[in-house]
Amino acid sequence: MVSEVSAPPKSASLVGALVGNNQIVLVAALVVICVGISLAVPQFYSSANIIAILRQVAMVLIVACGMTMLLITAEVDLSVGASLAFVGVVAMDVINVTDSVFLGALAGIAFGALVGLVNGLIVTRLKVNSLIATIGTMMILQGGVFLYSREAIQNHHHLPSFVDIGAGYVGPVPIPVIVAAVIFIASYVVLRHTTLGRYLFAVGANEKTARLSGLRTTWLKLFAFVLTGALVGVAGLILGSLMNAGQPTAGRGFELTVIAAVILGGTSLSGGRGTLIGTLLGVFVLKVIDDGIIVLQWNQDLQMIVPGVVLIAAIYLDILRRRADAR
Amino acid sequence: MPAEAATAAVAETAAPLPLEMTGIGKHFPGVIALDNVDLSLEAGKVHALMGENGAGKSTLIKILAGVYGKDTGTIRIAGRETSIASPGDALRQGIKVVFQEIALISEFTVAENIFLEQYPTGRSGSINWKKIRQDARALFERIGFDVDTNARTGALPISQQQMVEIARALAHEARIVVMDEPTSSLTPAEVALLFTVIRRLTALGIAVIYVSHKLDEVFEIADTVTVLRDGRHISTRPIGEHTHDTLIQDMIGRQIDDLFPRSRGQASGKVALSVKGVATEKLRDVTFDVYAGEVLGFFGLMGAGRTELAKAIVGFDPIDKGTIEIGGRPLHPHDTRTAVSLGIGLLTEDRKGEGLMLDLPVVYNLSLAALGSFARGGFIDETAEREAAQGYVDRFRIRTPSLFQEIKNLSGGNQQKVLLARWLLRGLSVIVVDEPTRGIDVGAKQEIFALIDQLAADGHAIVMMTSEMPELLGLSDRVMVMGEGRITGSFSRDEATQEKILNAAIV
Amino acid sequence: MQKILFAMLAAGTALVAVSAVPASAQDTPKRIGYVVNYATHEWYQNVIKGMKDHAAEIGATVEVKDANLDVAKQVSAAEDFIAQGVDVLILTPVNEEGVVPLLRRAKAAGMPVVLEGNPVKGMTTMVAICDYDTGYDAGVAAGKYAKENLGGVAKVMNVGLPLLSATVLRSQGFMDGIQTEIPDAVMVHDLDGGGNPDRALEVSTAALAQNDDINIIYGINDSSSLGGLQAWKAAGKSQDGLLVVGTGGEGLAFINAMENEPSYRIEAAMFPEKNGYTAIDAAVKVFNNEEVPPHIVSPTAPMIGDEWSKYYDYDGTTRSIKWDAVNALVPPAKCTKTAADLK
Amino acid sequence: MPQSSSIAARSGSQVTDTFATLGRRQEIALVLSIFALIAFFSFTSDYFFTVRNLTNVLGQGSLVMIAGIGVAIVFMSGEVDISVGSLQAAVAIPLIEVMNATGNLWLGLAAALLLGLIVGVINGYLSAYVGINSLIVTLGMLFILRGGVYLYTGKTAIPDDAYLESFFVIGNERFLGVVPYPALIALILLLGFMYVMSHRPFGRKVYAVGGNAEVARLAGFPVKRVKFTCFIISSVMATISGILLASRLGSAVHLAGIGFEFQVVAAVVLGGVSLSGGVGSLLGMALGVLILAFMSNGLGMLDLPTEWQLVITGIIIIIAVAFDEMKRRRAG
Repeated sequence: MVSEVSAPPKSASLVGALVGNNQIVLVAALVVICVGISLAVPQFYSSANIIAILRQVAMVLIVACGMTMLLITAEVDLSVGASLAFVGVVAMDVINVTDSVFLGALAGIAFGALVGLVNGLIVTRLKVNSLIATIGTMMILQGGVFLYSREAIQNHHHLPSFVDIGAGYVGPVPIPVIVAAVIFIASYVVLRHTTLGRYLFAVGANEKTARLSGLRTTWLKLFAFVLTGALVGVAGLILGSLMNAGQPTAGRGFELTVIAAVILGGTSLSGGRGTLIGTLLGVFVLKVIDDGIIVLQWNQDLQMIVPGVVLIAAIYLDILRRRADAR
Repeated sequence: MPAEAATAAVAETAAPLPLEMTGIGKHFPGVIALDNVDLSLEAGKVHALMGENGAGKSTLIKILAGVYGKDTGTIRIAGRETSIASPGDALRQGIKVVFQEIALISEFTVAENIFLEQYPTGRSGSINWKKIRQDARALFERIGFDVDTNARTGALPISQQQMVEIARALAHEARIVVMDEPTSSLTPAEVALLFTVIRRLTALGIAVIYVSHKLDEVFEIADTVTVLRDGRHISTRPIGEHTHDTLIQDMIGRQIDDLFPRSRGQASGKVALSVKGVATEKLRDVTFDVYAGEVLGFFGLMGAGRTELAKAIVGFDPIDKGTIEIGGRPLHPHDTRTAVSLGIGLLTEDRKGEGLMLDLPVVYNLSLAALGSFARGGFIDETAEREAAQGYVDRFRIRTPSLFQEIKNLSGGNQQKVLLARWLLRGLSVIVVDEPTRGIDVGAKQEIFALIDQLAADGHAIVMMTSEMPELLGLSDRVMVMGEGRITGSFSRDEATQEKILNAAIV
Repeated sequence: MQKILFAMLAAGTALVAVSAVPASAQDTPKRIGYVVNYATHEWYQNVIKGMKDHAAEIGATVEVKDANLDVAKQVSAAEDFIAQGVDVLILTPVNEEGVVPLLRRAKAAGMPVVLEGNPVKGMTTMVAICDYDTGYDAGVAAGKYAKENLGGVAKVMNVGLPLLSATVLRSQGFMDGIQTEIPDAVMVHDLDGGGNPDRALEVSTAALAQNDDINIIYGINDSSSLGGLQAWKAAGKSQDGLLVVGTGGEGLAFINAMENEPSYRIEAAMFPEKNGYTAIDAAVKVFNNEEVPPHIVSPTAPMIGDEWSKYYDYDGTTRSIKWDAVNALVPPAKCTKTAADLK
Repeated sequence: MPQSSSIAARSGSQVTDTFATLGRRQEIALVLSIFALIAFFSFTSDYFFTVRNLTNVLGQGSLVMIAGIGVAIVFMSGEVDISVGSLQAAVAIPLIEVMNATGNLWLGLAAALLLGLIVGVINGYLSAYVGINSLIVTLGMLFILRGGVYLYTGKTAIPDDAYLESFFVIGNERFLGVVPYPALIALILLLGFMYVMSHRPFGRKVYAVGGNAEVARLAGFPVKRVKFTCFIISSVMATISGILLASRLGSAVHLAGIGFEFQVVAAVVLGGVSLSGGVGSLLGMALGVLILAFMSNGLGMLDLPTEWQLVITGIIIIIAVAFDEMKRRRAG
């Protein structure tokens, strides 16, 4: 059917040019927000605040890199928030017992990856829709973390290197920001320049095509789940270090922030489409808004409303743009 | 008799014509799909609408069905000028279109699907299920189809679903019935039945538009033929004034002397693919060899198991029994990854569902299977990738504005060439092609045929699944016929005739 | 048919009434049902601990159902207890307005109810600390500390929780208390830390970046104060010249912090165990139809420096309350300010 | 052809044409599970198998069931709605405010329904007509409504100062002293919508649209309008559950309904309503609600940490959907 009326190459219509691509909208939004806030509150540009924002961005971005890949393969993981808390608890417990930050970090990341693996197996083997499957594992983890430990696991080891994971600096740059930057760049390169990245797109764009082309589709989806899980492990360590405790109550709503940022960045829920640059911008937009509402001393309830509106508005604009392209 | 019908169409008649479309124009971005097209129907006659893919047939019937709006022109139904705003509107005005793609809700029963558009309701507005079941049964009895009206529609074979679609037209007391390639998945017996039904429709004074590219059928059933080409109206003539040749000439605007070029010589004696005793849920004990440099054609009616066989031998679907060897090496483990690495792959019949990554650019689609060969340490050498892709775009004359065009914007023929190039870039030795020309226009078909011939000449082994007899006879070196999951006949190129093949196909 | 149903119902009610109104003042309830609002929180873990310990002493059992911060689930859980015919119901409302109909129904079913934590319209009695006074006392202590150690300057970042009236009262009390010592103490930033550590950390980070003159962090619970402190540390600031004041003393976190963090000097301890203990006492009284005041105050006390060891034993993994010290505390007879004063 | 084959693959035994629904395996499995649960909990606790307790459970499940009707219908049409929890909290505000101001129950109910309708219209318009993924639309709405409730109330509950007896009765009293009114209302709505889904053309259109939107469009169904209507039904159902909740809480509580959407989705999915649309039944959904309600009640009587409830619910959801999927693949 399509072939008979196949559309010609995109024509750059006026509307299309005006709305531009999604990322330009995000950049513009970011600039407007930053300028607006800084006019009202000059301290917005203080190095302390910028570092504060960067650190918040880092936490979300680390997981968002994995989530972007996962959404590109047309799957989603809602359990990342619950897993984040569990990772912190496990890591702190292991460090307390072994007195080794390395082993604790390894345990935390391995735990996160294991959660990802379980999610991936439920989705690929049992064929459960990932939205439902990860709501299920979210419940299991939320309950499980309290069965594991009702109280926050305290720092009994007092190892300075543990504190550095979240609060340390290299030169003027906080360590979490460096970690996030490394993960972001690596993810970007993988997604953009490697066969693995291309295969992830292929699986999300058309799983059967990918399989007929000889790709290990199950393995690729598992990879995206495990990677996302492992990155939750990294973020969980940073959060644990920042809070200096393994908090079972942490991470509520974290999954929604991450997914909102990724979608805001133009990654499609239906797979096969998305960019990490978009994700980066999406994280920045959400976190700058979050920070702005605090420094402006506005009612913090707006921290719920504004992202909701921004998300719907951004997607609305994206749809307008696509329609303009198709016209 | 057909000649008289045509004269009658020209002459003034007392009753207004059921449908007159005049000066219909429709354009899509960058494409003029229809340009000043006329079409009028007579009550009780079958009007064939012909043309290559892309000629505008589908656009015209979609305008009639209310799926698209027209840009210019007028539509008169029973003499009154009207507009058709939506599919529901078309139905209310007595137009029922039976689309080529089955338009049934597979979770519903057959009976419910029959009355989908107009549920009979009681005074309270409740659906009268009893009446639906009774009327559906009566309807099928009247037209002589044997279908379980309480069955879940999705559980029926495709051919029966098509029959349900046609029965639907009757249930709605439509005055105009449009059939878009209705026989593409029917057996000869079912086609005969369909024609009986069409004659019953016309006897009731219903006007029928019959869209088809099968000349034999058109000569058998149509009273009048309208040919479209490139969105323009070419001719409307009584069928009696046409011969096969004139009709083809009208359709493609030139003569195709040699639709099936043959440049290759004898196949080598080297076995490229050996299938022994393969059995699955749908296949029983399938055994055959394919030699390098030959085209082995598989024919079978709908449900014979061609696609199932294709998917089994490329490792996509699991097998219960049997062995598959590619170039002497067994396909083990039985998955597509192993299959591709051994050099066998499938050019699917379902381009959209299993072949294309619609939102991704041409180059990504083209290089997908061969990406590893452009990579060093996992990193893609994008220059090499683009150059290789460009090579195929040039060689296959793939019409695309750029390598980065999203593939969904290409025509069916060009998409098919990209998918074929995907496998050649990978360097397969055995290519399984399933319905290679489905949804592709005549011009592009010829190119695809030439490519398949060329591949065989280069030493590839080609396994071709097809339901198109000319394609089968024109391209194959050997023909195998399937029925109910088994191989029911095997013929050399010289032995193979349409009659023998059909006899073998009907189990 | 209807008559029969009514008769059955009447009989049922009568039965409940008979079992619920004991004859003798010596009686103790056998089964006490406790609908807690958020059992996973350390505070309530310790409230439950206090309840169970004391109930065991008097020969009663405590059954616990967790509303898990879900107002609807809380009503359901209480309904279940009423259906099961427990002798007394103790309730920590998720939201004090949201259980008004429930109290009416409990009354209709003849079920004595003790509220814990927050007052509810139509209640008989409530066991609770005085949030405002707790904050106030901690504020006074913080003011004294600031005079001695911080040069008399008090710029406060409140890591608050506007969601709950109790926590709003604590913050108000703290500011009012500190101003008795340092009249020009100001609240530089009033944050919603969500009462949980990661959110508290996040919002505090932004606030600290904006106002670098903050020198006192007040948290409405330990998670909030620790979140604020961690944000301070993550910003790379020295803890010299900083005072952190926590509230609750709900778990182990504050002990750990007071031991290891030089700035974490004051904890407004609220002794959840004692709260639970007092609630059981109240339950016995209402079960016996004794006269009870509408508000039974459970004591609180600011703990400065290592004073925590006066009230708790800590072996590294668990803490245990020193009942003698805690029972010796004298609570105020009446709270200075309550949720009603916020409206 | 690709279309039809892919649809055929998604089969299952749901021929949803009459009340013969009861005769189907899916529902039978659910009914058996409920009996098994009742038997198990009767064994573990003396207090479980009493009229009072069982009717209690019906009443407690009814809020989820009422909202579940709407969410299931949205699912059947091939969309999702996860804004119902926040809406539950939001509609209580106009309800209580108007009742407090006018002392009239009906005006309050009208105000609540008006807000519900507006939200339904926005959800439906953005999802069905603009074409934004409904998961995103309703997720956004979830945040916007919750934030709006917090802003409006300043994070306190608004008490019911009108003390209307009728308002108290609808959420807290029992019909003939036995059946809680919410359960009665849920039952009436359930039967009504079961009738609509199998005996009114609209119900069939919902299934058709969710089963195959393209076919439905060709059959002349107004696909967008059908989906739009489903969102409105969902919001109205959530509004009704919000009204009953407000009655049970005697106030508009800003915290109400947090996480309610998960309970509803869990029940709907457990009842065999597929996320991909076109299949499932309201009866299945209702049985799913009952299973979760009995579980919650029964486990609450065991001396288990409450977190087990979360864990067990999560496991049940995954197993139920995996089982469903397996059955569907085998049938296809």
